Amino acid sequence: MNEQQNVPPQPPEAPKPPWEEKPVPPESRDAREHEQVREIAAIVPDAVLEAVEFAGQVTVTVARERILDVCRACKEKLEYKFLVDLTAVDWPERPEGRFDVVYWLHRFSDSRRLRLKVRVADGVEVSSVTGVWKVSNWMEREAFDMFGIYFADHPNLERILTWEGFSGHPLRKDFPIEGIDTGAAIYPDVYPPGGGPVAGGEGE
Amino acid sequence: MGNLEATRPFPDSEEMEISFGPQHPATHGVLRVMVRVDGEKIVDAKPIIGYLHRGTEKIFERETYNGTIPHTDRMDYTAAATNNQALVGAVERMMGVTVPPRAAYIRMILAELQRIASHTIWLGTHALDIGAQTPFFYTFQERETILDLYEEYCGARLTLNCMRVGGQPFDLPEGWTGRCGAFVDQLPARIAEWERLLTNNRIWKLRTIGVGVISAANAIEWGLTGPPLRGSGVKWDIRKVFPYDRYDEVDFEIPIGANGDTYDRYLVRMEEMRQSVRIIKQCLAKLPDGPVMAKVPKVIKPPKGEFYFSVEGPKGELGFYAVSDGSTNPYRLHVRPACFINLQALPELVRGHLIADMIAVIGTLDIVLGEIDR
Amino acid sequence: MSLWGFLTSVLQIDLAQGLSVTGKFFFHRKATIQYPEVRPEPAGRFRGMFGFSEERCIVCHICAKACPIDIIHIADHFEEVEVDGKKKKKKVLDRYDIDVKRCMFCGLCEEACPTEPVAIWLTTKSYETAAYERNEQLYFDKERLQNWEGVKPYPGVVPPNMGQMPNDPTGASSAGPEEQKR
Amino acid sequence: MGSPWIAFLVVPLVKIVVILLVVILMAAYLSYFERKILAYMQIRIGPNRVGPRGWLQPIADALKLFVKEDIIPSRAEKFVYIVAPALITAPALVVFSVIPFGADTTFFGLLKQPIPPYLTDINIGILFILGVSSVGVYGVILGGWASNNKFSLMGGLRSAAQLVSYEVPMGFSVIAVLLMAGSLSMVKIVEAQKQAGVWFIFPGIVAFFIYFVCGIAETNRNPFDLPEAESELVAGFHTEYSGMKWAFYFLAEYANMVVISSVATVLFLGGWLRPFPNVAALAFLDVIPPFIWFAAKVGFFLFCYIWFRGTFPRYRFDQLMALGWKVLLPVSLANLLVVALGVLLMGGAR
Repeated sequence: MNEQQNVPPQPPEAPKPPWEEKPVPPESRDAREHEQVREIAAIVPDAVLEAVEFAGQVTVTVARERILDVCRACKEKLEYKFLVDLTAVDWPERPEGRFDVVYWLHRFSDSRRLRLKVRVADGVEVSSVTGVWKVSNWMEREAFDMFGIYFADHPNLERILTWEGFSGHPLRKDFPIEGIDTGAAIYPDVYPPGGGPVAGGEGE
Repeated sequence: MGNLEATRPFPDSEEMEISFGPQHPATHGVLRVMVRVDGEKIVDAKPIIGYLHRGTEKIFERETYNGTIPHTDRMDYTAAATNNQALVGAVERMMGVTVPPRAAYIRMILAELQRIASHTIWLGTHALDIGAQTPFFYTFQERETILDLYEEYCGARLTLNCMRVGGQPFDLPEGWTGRCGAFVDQLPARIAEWERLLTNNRIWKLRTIGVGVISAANAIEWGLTGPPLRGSGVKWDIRKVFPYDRYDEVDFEIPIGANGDTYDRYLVRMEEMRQSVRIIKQCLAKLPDGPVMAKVPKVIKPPKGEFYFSVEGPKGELGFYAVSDGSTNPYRLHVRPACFINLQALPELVRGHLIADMIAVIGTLDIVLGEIDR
Repeated sequence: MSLWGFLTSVLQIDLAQGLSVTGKFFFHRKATIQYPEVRPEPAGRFRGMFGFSEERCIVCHICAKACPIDIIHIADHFEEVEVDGKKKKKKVLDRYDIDVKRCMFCGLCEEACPTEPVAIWLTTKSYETAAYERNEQLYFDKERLQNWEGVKPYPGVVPPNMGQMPNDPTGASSAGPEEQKR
Repeated sequence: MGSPWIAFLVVPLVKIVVILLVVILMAAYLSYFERKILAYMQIRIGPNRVGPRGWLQPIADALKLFVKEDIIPSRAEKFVYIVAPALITAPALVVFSVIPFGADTTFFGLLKQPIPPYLTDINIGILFILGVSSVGVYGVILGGWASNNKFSLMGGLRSAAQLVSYEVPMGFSVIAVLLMAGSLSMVKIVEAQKQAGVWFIFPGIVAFFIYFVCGIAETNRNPFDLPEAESELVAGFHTEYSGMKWAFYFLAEYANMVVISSVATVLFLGGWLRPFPNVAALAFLDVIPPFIWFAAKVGFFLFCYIWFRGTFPRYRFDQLMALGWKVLLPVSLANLLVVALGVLLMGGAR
């Protein structure tokens, strides 16, 4: 390929530049001794269940009952003023609880980020953090809409991206990718109830 | 008019509920805002979204990693290059791939061009919302040149699909850098022209100064990113804080506003365009030779783990949270959409203003419904 | 308000500035392209309608796998062919269909194609793909992919149905190296 | 002229028909020129498909509007909904009866004795114009209300407030001219400018400015196009209108623009007079007939209208009110005082 021709001939002893090596994927490490984790453990003792570092990002798994305490402590004592992202991941086979609710916090003082994680079983409520960060309102609504995770004390836990009355939670692993017949009576005078355009159908 | 009386939503109050959109000239797509107004004064606003929901995150889960890239084009369709950049950045870091410097520079050029293109759309539509129709055509004329550059580079104008995990799919075509350089050289004069139309105009100032004010602390609380956050005076830019690609090798400023109103956000974006021009000029000058694709395996298979990577998109922080189970398909690929989170602050920004101000605020948040609804 | 500010306000300088810009553009060269009469030529890498060459295709299914939305449908069978006196099994294409109406023209199939030059390409510079009926007219089988109206050859390559051997080395090398693999 | 019947009945009838046709055609072609000029300012070329260079575009538009389905919303107040477009169009056309398009003319020797090209010259012409044209606001308010649409209603209300507020400074700026002219008759005002030897724009520059700003506001044009602010109220008071009813609103808007421009021409730019009508050195300009002078001046104003539309953003509702009541009204009052003093010192009105 002509792209390689442009590369200046390397002296044989020089190491290859990193983009010509086979990439070395990062590995997960236990991060209980990581500075950010120890800060949390010092303020909220026995909340941290597990801590992992992967590619420089620290993930702290927190007990479900303690998440509100941890978040509040993170915001008020540890200066994590900015909730960047909140989402969920579905692991249907996992015994400790099906869902991971993932919080991704940012601290302006030293530009560090921290991921908190809670394991939630299906149908179990997790405390809403809207009281801590206002921004989490729509993010939690989205997680509810997409995964069916209930957030306790959320001011307005409604579906946000799908319509009211949609049955099912699309991002669960058991939700078929072709979509489901939602039975939505979109044009009640044209289609019989339960008929009508099928969500995610061929659209023919 | 007995029947009118009966259908009033608030029979005892002077308030009226107006459904703005989803088919409305000023909602930038299919945004619907339920506004409760007292006369013309907004008591409360409730954005209703989801009309453009396509289940992009669900679709991601069935694609290979490179196959997700075309789908990201369709999220923020005014800034496909930055979407690509965020996605491939996340996967590359999970795999430990180092992008060759030439590819990184090409990415920066593409991303900054995209920022200019996105801001030109924003300026055109924002001015159109406020009633000035002509800037729209001037800005689109410049955007057209950017799209031509994209077409020459990757063959598409809007849905670019112009980055791959590990580098760039193609090298720059012959003479592209010259044309790109010529374009960015003449752009500051065009920006000055747009500013002559608007910046000092008394009507523009009346319409934007003091409208949609949000304080810095409040902006952080509401998770605003990008120009809305910088307009409030927070010096915050992913390109500086977590430099990706080769942003640490180029020199640029982060413009910030003082008052956090619509006018400040306007000035911030205008200055950002100039800074982008500056970055592109430096990139073109520094553009190294070499391969554009790193040595990556044919089948992209990141190890088990999770990674969040964000870039400074034109609308704000655009992040991709990738969870891999070690297979060829992403187990979960979540997007942190900047517009979605910026739009959330809309009720906060418009409460107590007039309806006309809401239009200005929707414009200044620079939302793209494709990214909000995904 | 300063005196200067007051003066500019009374003399409407700010408004006059804006008027001068629009007034200047009144005499500017117009940007409109009179489309049906003037047809802009797309750039060389422009991803437009598909071109396909059955002779070059080695039936490896890689394009179908690369397609993010699975619109390439391929079916094949093995045939005994005699090459240089030796019997060989060869894959023969039965069906190569592209559901163009769902295509998003990402170009991943072309990038994935291992043949040289590629057997499926989008650089036909044809962007007028509208049709009145999408299920029939925008579903291309392999005959139509090779012979659709207005199909243009892959840049720099003489189309195989014009009398040249498909994998003729001279024919392949006559294409510019830049255009070979994009 | 033989029988007095001809002078009394036939001549005005012919004039009415001609003026009506001209005004309606003008409104149609004003839309064409607006689109063309806007397009040229926006580096496009505008309509160019119907007829040579798009010259037949207004005709095609009118035809399209004629054959379009005429929708009346089921919840609309039917009678008012139908009457409202007529209520705005009729005054806009009536006003043309008193606008002096030119001096008495024989139409290039066609007639034996010169007759005035305008329909009539009543001695309270300008009062008539102000009075009749303010009836038009009913069309907007009632149309907005009768559509039973919230956007229409808000457009109608905005329009009502806007028209009422801007009538006042407009009236004061007109009074300044009347003080200088000493007459309410449109023809007399032009003749007064001929006597004075100077267009009233020079002594009345402030009045002129106020008049023109108010005129733009009265016709709901950019930057004061709040009643039909597209990005806010979809289309304002005529959101629900379609077909010919919408065409009437459209016609009225453009006819009103012509009215405002014509009145501005008469009041401030000396009507059909050439520049500096008493300077003999410029007498060669008289080869251009008065009507052309008038048309050129009106055309200039109309161009300004379109130019403004192409350049300025839109005011907000409260800012518009503030501008009308807090800026234009005091300034027009002060200007009236100054002009009155000036007239007094210079020897009074004739």
